Amino acid sequence: MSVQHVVFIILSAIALIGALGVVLNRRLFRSALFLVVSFVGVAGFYILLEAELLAMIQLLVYVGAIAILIIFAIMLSRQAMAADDKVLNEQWVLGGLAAVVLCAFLIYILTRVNWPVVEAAVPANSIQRLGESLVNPNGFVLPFEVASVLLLVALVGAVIIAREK
Amino acid sequence: MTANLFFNLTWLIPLFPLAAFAIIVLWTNRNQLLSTWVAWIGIGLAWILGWLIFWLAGYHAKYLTAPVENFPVPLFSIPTGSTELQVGFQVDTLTGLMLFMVPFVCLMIFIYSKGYMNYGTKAVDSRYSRFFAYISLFACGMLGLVVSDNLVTLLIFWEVMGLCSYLLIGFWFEKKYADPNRITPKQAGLKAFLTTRIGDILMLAGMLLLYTQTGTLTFKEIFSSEVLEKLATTYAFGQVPWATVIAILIFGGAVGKSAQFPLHIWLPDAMEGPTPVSALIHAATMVSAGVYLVARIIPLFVAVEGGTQLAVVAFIGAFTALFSGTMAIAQNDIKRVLAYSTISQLGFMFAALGIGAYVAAVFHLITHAFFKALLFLGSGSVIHGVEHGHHHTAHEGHGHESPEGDLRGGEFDANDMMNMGGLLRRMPATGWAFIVGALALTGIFPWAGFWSKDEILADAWNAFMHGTEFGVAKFWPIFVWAMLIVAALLTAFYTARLVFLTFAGRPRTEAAHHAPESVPSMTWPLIILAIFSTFLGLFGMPWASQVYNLLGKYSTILGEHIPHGEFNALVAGISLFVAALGWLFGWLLYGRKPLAAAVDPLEKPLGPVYTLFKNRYYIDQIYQKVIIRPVIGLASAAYAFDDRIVIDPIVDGVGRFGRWLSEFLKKAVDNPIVDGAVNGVGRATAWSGEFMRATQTGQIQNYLLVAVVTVLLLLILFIVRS
Amino acid sequence: MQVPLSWYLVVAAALFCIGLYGVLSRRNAIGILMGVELMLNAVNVNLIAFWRYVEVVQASVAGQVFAIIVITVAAAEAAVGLALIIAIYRSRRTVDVTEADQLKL
Amino acid sequence: MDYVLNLWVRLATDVYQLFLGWGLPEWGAKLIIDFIIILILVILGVLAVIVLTPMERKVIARMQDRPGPNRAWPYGLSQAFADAIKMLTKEMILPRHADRLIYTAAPILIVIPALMIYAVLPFGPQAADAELKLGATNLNVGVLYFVALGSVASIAILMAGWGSNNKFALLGAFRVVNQLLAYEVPMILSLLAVVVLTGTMATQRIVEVQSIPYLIVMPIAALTFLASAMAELNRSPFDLLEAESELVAGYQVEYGGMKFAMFYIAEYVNILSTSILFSALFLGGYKFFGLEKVAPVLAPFIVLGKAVSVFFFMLWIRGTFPRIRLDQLVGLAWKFLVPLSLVNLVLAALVVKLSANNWVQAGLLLLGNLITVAVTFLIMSLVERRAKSGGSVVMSEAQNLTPAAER
Repeated sequence: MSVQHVVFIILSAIALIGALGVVLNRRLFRSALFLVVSFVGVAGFYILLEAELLAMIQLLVYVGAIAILIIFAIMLSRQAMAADDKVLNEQWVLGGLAAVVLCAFLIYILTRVNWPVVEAAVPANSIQRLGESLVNPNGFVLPFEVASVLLLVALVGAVIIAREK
Repeated sequence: MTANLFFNLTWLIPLFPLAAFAIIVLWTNRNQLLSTWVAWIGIGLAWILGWLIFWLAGYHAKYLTAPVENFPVPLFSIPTGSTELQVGFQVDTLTGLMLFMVPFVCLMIFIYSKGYMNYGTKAVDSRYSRFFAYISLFACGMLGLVVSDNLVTLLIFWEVMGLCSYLLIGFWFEKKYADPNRITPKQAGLKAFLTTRIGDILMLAGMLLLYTQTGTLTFKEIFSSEVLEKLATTYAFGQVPWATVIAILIFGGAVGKSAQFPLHIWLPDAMEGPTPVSALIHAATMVSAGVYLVARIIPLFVAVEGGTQLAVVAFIGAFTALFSGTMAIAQNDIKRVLAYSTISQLGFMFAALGIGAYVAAVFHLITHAFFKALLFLGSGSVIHGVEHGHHHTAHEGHGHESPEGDLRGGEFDANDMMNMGGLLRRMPATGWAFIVGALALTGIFPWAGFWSKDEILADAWNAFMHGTEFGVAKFWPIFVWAMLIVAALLTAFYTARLVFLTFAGRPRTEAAHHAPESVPSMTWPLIILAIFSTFLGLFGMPWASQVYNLLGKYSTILGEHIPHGEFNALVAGISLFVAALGWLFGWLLYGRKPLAAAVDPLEKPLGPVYTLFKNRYYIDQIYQKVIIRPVIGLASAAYAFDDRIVIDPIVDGVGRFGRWLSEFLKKAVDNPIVDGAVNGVGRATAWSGEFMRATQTGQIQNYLLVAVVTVLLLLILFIVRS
Repeated sequence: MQVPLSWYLVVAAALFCIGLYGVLSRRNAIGILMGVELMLNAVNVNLIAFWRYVEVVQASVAGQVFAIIVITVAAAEAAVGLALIIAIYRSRRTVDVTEADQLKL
Repeated sequence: MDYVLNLWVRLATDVYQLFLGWGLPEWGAKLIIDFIIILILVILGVLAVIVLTPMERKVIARMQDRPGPNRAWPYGLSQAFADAIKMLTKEMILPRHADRLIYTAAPILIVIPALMIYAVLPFGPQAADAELKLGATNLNVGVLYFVALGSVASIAILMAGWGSNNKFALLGAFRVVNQLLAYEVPMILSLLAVVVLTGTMATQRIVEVQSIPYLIVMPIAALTFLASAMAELNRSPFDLLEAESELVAGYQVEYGGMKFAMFYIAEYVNILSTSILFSALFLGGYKFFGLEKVAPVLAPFIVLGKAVSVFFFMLWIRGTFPRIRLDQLVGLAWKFLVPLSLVNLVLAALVVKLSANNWVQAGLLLLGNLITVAVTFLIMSLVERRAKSGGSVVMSEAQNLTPAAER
């Protein structure tokens, strides 16, 4: 068991416990925080997979923006949750069951298939190449541009929807 | 050759009057003068072309010395089922002769009828131009019949003429008579049409049989030797050869149209029509069409040696001649006397055809057309004058348009000879022309009647003495000759009676007293016809008979077989003697001391026989009882039976069955099945709607769950399968 | 020795299913949103794992690009989602999904 | 002498050899060396608090023409220790119904990201291939790492605000987070300008590439970064957090004693790390006119010197500028700094494309910057004139930072 394995286990522990915390927690703010924990765990995975840029983006976007956004939303709708006694809806048993069965099957399939794994070191300038491919015409410039438009639209949309009438 | 050029134009002859008819009917019927001229031009052109072709046919025949090939020129073909019927026209010497007579007579009558219809005067007939249209159509019919080269078009034009006669007889269809049993023009028209129709049916039957046997109806093919041979030798119903059966049947048509014995009743009643019509149709042309028809298909008659059909024709002809002569004696109406004389003269012609005197028959046909037209037009002029006189006398009284009897009924009948008398001095032109016609009719020496009638009698005598080419038995023509001689006597007598009653003596009524002479447009046609009646005979003189040349030598119809009647002084003498005798009797009874009272001196001596003759042997009544009433009875019975017992029940039954069926279907099928299905669908949708509603909980997570579960199922499926 | 790929996939699957459970069973809209975020994270882990173990050799960065795009979409989705939730909250005074089951809000 | 000149490297290698001598496996030795370095960096952070707090109080006091703390030990230098002792003696209180876990976790979570930043700060020249990495791990996403950790801090602040179950704390937390988010964007854009110019995000490489301090080359980028950094640190004109008059120390209101001290420490650690980063990115890092090549040993001291001078500048600004309102604050960020830094970024990208030579680049970029500054002044005057007619708020210009009081 090399260092990586140990680190992997720790990180997966963080991520999964965070996730469980999000799902099972009775108080919403706590589940939000556990969400942050899970995000950090996932960021750890990226670092382990030597995709530092992704890790930093994950931290920046998820932890820095989305988590805060969620917390903001929680704050804004606080009264409703004050008397929040019921956390789960009627079909939580079925939901749980479905999730567990799905997870079992997925794990069964994923472990069954032998993936075309190839041992290779991450090239040094992977970030440069990522940057280039993002703007390279026959690379991913279109998705990149579309994503930017999407963000703009989402920005405007969110403002309009949530605006005080 | 120029002849061919004109022969090719023969189909135009019937077209000119037809065009005139169309123009009058469609455009010019409002303008009476214009209509008159259109009619005249139509018949004028037909007359000119007609005479031209007659001359060419004749000339052609004389100089070319070859018999005139009958000249069928196909115009177009009528598809008759699987085969095509070639329709065309033909010209030969017989057609030439007819084309000489028909258009000229028509022209004279057209001119005459302008005056007769009081053109320009106040009393002009309101349907004046319609009259000219009808007579133009009639002229087209007659000319078409003469020119056509097959039986089908012949029948078509034959029917056109029948239609025209019906229309023209019933021209004054609104005229009614107080005397119930006096026939009105409408009824007369209908009677004429139906009686000729019976004849036409026989003719049609004959034609159909001919067609079935020979497969063709054009004269050229019928008279080919092998077809005649076939007809003569094949036997129908076992013994009778087809030729006889067909000939007799077609002769039946001729009997109907030319008013021979069984079907003669319509001609006297046809006098109800205007006099030019009577002259044109019921004297000169239409009635002679029957004779022309038999003359045209004479080879069919002679196909069987000594066949019975010739005897039938001869005897019917002779008997009709005698029979109608007797009736003519007792008639007071001037036009009815002439009608009966026409019937008897036609009888002469058929008798001549019957005994094979082909040339004599056709020659008599031509001459008779001229002097009979003359007589009728003359009588028309007389009636017109008397009518005028009657108006003159009853001036202050009633005004009425039609020149014939007054509308209110027959108090005064312009036709009745008893109301006339002494008209010669008042109407000299009409009178003298009338007397020339009468002399021609009775066959006095120089006039045409003598040559044609004598020739018939001569041929009859020859037939009796030594039989004829066509196998006519030696002895029976003597009966024909005897009947004809007696008929000739009667002709002379009633003609004389007619002349003396109307023209001789003193006018018996005021109307006759003031009867003025007719307008010139009516009198000079009479004079022209009179001239023709006298000099036409010279063409037929036995020793130099042009007619014989035309019909015998140069005609291909019978070729050389036609008997060349030498001049038989004895027979000629007998016939002349008989005619003179007739005139003598007539003069004795009517001419010597002109009658004052309107009583017929003949009545007393003949007694019952006279009443028999007067009432036309009660044939009309017989027919009424024997044929018409039973037929009507049968018809009404059939109708009754049919209507009440057969059709009504059937119709009602169907109705009831229909209702019952719909009722039954409604109960059996409609309610359970159709309604059931429809309601079922409704209920099914309602139920499914209800059922599905449950799935729409509005909870988003339910839907998500369903989605996930389905993914799972797919996954399981995928795994299980792989 | 590297961590075998399947480990990552298993953890990601677990994460995904936990997120799914969160989405399916939580009553609070924001809870559902968090579940969705978890699922998206799981997807990203898969993407990067595959990039690292399979794609790196071809020196292509499709996996990473895809992950970035997923992150942007997640951000946009979170923003709009929360805006909607707040709008619903403002008009219905509740954030409870089970109560917001009428078409007309 | 050579040993002294590049003391740190020699020392590290000697110690490394020592450990190897002791029979430690290589990675073990490397691990320990790394651990020692980490320890040194943490101590450096804590030292910052001790040095910077009294310095700040002294300097502000002197600016306000008052002596400042001079009671503690000679000339008040040991004020920090005095504060620490005070903090320690305070009672650990827990607000009622507060979420205990979050309340206690918040102060810890504040300090962790602050300290984590030191991993990426460059303290001295480092041979790329040296198997002993002293100072900054050449994390090739160094700059992004710095920003990410900054944003993580906001989570901690929110936890503090929510945990203390106090409306004012929560409001304070919201305001601070709002401010942080608002200023994150201009900071990133200005950093981007630097990254575009140097071509890499690793701080170590940036310093090596930086022949001319970018403050001179790109004044706009530098000053935007400085402004937004101060906002991130809740310093000077942007310190709405401690705005006594309004929110009484914002989200720290329920914390006392050592928890409050943690916030305090986190703040100053952040200040030091930000100013070191500023000096690294814009003041040429450990370069001092070639001195570092001669005596690498002095490199860290050069860096610290520059950092302290930056801090002094911040104190200077704090002393002179009054606090600005929240909407002005956010307006300044979105309507003024962001466009400026965007323009600068575009300029930088353009210049990089135009020429490869450093000097030409620097010249052009400086020219571009000066032009943009001139244009902004023009626009500012136009807006002001129109503002005279209307009463709309006028945005203050970055240099003079004068709050937009109605003039």
